[in-house]
Amino acid sequence: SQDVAEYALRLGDDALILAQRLGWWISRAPEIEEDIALGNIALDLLGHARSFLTYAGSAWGKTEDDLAYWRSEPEFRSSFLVEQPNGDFAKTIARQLVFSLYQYELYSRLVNSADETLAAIAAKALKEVDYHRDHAIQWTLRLGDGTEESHRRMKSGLDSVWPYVDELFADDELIDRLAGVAVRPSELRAPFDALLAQVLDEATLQVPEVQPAMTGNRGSQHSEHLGYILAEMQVIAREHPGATW
Amino acid sequence: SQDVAEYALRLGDDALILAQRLGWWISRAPEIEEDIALGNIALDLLGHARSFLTYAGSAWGKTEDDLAYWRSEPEFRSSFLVEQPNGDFAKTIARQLVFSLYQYELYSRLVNSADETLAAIAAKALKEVDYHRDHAIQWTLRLGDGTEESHRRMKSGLDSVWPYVDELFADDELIDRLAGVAVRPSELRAPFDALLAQVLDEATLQVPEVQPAMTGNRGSQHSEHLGYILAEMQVIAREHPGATW
Amino acid sequence: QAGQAYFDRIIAEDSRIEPSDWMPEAYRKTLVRQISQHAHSEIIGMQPEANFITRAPSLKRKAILMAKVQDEAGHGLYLYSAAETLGTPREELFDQLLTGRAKYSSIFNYPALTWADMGAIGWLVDGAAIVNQVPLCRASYGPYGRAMVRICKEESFHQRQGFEILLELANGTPAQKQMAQDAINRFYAPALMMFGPNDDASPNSQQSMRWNIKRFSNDELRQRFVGMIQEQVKVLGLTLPDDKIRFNEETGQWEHGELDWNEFYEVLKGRGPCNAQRMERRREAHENGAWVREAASAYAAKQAQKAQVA
Amino acid sequence: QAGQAYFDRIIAEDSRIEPSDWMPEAYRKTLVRQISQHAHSEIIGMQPEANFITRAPSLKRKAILMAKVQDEAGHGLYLYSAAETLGTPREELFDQLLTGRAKYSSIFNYPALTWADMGAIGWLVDGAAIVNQVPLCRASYGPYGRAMVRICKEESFHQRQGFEILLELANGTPAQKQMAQDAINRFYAPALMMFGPNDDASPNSQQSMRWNIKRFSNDELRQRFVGMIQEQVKVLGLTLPDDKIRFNEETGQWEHGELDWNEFYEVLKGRGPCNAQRMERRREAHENGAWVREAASAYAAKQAQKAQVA
Repeated sequence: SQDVAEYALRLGDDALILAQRLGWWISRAPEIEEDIALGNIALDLLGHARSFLTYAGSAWGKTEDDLAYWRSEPEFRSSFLVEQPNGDFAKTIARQLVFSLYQYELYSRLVNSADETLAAIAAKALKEVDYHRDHAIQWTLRLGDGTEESHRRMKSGLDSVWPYVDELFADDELIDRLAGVAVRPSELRAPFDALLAQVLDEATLQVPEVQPAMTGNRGSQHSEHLGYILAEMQVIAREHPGATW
Repeated sequence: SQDVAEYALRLGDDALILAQRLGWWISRAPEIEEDIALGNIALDLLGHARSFLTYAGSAWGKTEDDLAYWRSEPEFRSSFLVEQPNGDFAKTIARQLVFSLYQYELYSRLVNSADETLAAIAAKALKEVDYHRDHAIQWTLRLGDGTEESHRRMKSGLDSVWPYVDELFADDELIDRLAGVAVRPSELRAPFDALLAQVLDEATLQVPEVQPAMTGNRGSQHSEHLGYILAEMQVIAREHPGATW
Repeated sequence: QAGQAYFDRIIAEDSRIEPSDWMPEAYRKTLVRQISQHAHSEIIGMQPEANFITRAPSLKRKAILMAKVQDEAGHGLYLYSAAETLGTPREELFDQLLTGRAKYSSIFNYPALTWADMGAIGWLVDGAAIVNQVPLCRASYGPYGRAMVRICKEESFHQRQGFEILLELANGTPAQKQMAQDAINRFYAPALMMFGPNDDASPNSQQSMRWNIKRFSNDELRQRFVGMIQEQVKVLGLTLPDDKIRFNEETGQWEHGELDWNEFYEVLKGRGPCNAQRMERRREAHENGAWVREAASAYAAKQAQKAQVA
Repeated sequence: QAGQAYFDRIIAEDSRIEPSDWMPEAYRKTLVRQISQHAHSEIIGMQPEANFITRAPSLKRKAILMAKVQDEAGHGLYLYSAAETLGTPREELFDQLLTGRAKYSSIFNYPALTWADMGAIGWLVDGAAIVNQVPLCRASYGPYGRAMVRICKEESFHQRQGFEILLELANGTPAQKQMAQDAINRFYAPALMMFGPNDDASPNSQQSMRWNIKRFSNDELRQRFVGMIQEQVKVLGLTLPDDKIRFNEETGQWEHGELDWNEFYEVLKGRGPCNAQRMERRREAHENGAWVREAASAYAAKQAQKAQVA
């Protein structure tokens, strides 16, 4: 249905935009092992994005590439969080920590969706996200409880992404209409908060005291970053309308 | 003629791409006075670009915007130097120093061109470039002879842009064909070197000992940066073919 | 006290207080707060528009936009100078901004998302600023009033450019027209809220009016603005997202639909879509520039010493 | 000497030297240099392709490209490990790269300018690498040979993907076909030069061949490669920018047009279009990552201490 497709779009766009952000790190990471690790995570997310977009597109007779390359900014459904710039490695890890904890809780419930395709995609992706989560947690510990500089940077990275956390957990009418199919974002908040607090505590960090931002609520409004992301992502495809690759 | 238009394109593209680079600084400069100063320089360069592109386009029935927004990467004639990323403020100043010294020598001879339009554009622009040159020299002195950190950064900025200096001074067949109209780039090298050496000496810096890069010689080959610059610069215009603004 | 008497007389005559004149502490504090907030707004206000400098869809528009953002930096400078005449150095004002102790206009916490926003910002945001600022040209504090004269002249230029952008879009392709309407829809209410809370929720206004800093109440200015854009939007062939706008013949005033003051206060408290981003960018620019400013002072000190020796 | 005798026998038997075995210093030095250069090439070689990860024109191609660049990082790791078995730690090899004392393959100093370059790099650059590397799977030094086996398997996968990119473009729109031909034109000669100078200008090759590190001369490998791509380019319906290519029935060898060895040496000396850029990027990544690596060691040390105490 339209609603399911719209929901799949949200899931797919978050994964796609974050993969796009993480892809930048490949060849620029602090050590080769991280070029590989961040590359892996980006690749996994891109895989999820392709599955979700393909499924969403099937409702409208569109391919994954139609949706990725030929939609304009207001048609994307990504959250502010995944659109945030990479910043330094600490900010990237902070974003990963928030997103992978959220995504793990989400997918681990989505496997029970009444929609079999969504459930199947989530089931396949869940193991990967478990690794992403572990990667983010390990680095949060290392950076938080590493050196003074790394602690300062990790704190500042968390502060920087924190305004965009609430949006991930906001319910709306689409979610109401999709009871049994979609996961209620608000239900993920408690387990997310619990694990996050535990990780930050072990990392000698605190949950940021930073105001949430009024975000787009997955509507047509995005952060100012998305335009730049899409300009780069879509430029070659759009120079060759109708071409295949 | 085609040759004159091609020559105007080179002059215009260098100014356009550098203006595009400098425009990024507005709202990000080290002090408000520099937001204004770099903005001014960018605006001047954009002005030169518009004059040269308008003139080039007149040979082909094209407007400045046709040329700026609808050419693809290999059709641009910008040099590697102006395509280089801004880096930190020191690298931007190093690029400004090289470019404004070169451009001053160039325009101060172009005012005598047999082509009246080129001469007139150069005459109007020369006073502005004199200011750009002064701005770059003053900052080179401040950074070179400021603190240890600024000295280190200024040196590293100069090293970083140095591979792309030679290209500015390379003659080619187009220049040969345009004797009396175009300025011979090779003739600008000696005065450029002399003033640069003097400035660097006063700034307690040295002329970099860095290899030149084999650049595109204003042909179809560009640095890897240009694609990103154009993706951003052209994105909105290209989303609305045929629109006016 | 002679100072107070002089001050009172100047205010009563609607004449001007100058930096060296005696003035009440509360007057000074009010002015520093207002002028520096205004300066901060110019500086933070560069960001949403700077966001389109590299992407402006024609070279002419790119040049106009660059010049405009540059003007805003200039306005910031005049205003910091005016505030400095009251004894607070720019460094300290900057620090208040960067640590979140000083505010700036909430409107800049909304994102600039499309090229049409450059039009809406010019037309509505600069338009509201002008309505606010024209009376400030007669503010009792001399340096502030004079800065305002200069700024208003440029702002009205900016407003016209913004209107032109929208006019071009409104007469353009359907996508362009849609983009223009969408930008107006997003900026209309925040622009109206630029005049501040309703009069009954704005107790400080009274004192400012007694001091001849402020000349009209928030609601008066807002109504004047609504009347103005209501006429202008017809020229664009577009609409304001408010079907309540009407001229009340009885009161002789313009009326508009209710505004979401809850949102206003949310944004004011730091929860707008871009508050965090704007502050982060400003802080980054300031921190990344620290070594440059240090180098400039070190160099200046060296030069001064050389000059002394010579 | 027993060590030398064992070494000579192993080489004579075309069997394998292992890390704990005695080996001549010159053999060790040659291997460290060759293996680390190869490792550096994998790491620097990530850059031209990474340049298109964010811009890949389809999601499938984006995934394939990401995986490929990631594989190259993996190859770099295997090879640094192989070099470490010879007693030189990765840190030191990195340092040689960053200070310009160690080389990497010159081909990566050419820019990747269009999407078609992703095809040309896969087909020609990985193709040349495979022709070079397949004989290295039998290299006399065990860890090197074994690393090569693994790498070659992945490289041949990459080459096929590169060929597929070109095939898709060659059968695409005229602009795509043109892009593919242009990429081949730019990468053909540099790819041929990947095999190193002509045999008469390559004196070290002889010793490497005696040690069973190298199995074929530069020219032999180059000719084999030319023969191979000469056939494959026909499938693409494109051409190689060299009308001198022919099979010499007399010598039984492929011949190609003359190469611009002057350019080769220029690039080798650091004057290619991207030498400076590649090194700057690598240095920046290394420097920007310093605090991260320090944090990781500090954390590891703390954990080790805790484990000891517990």
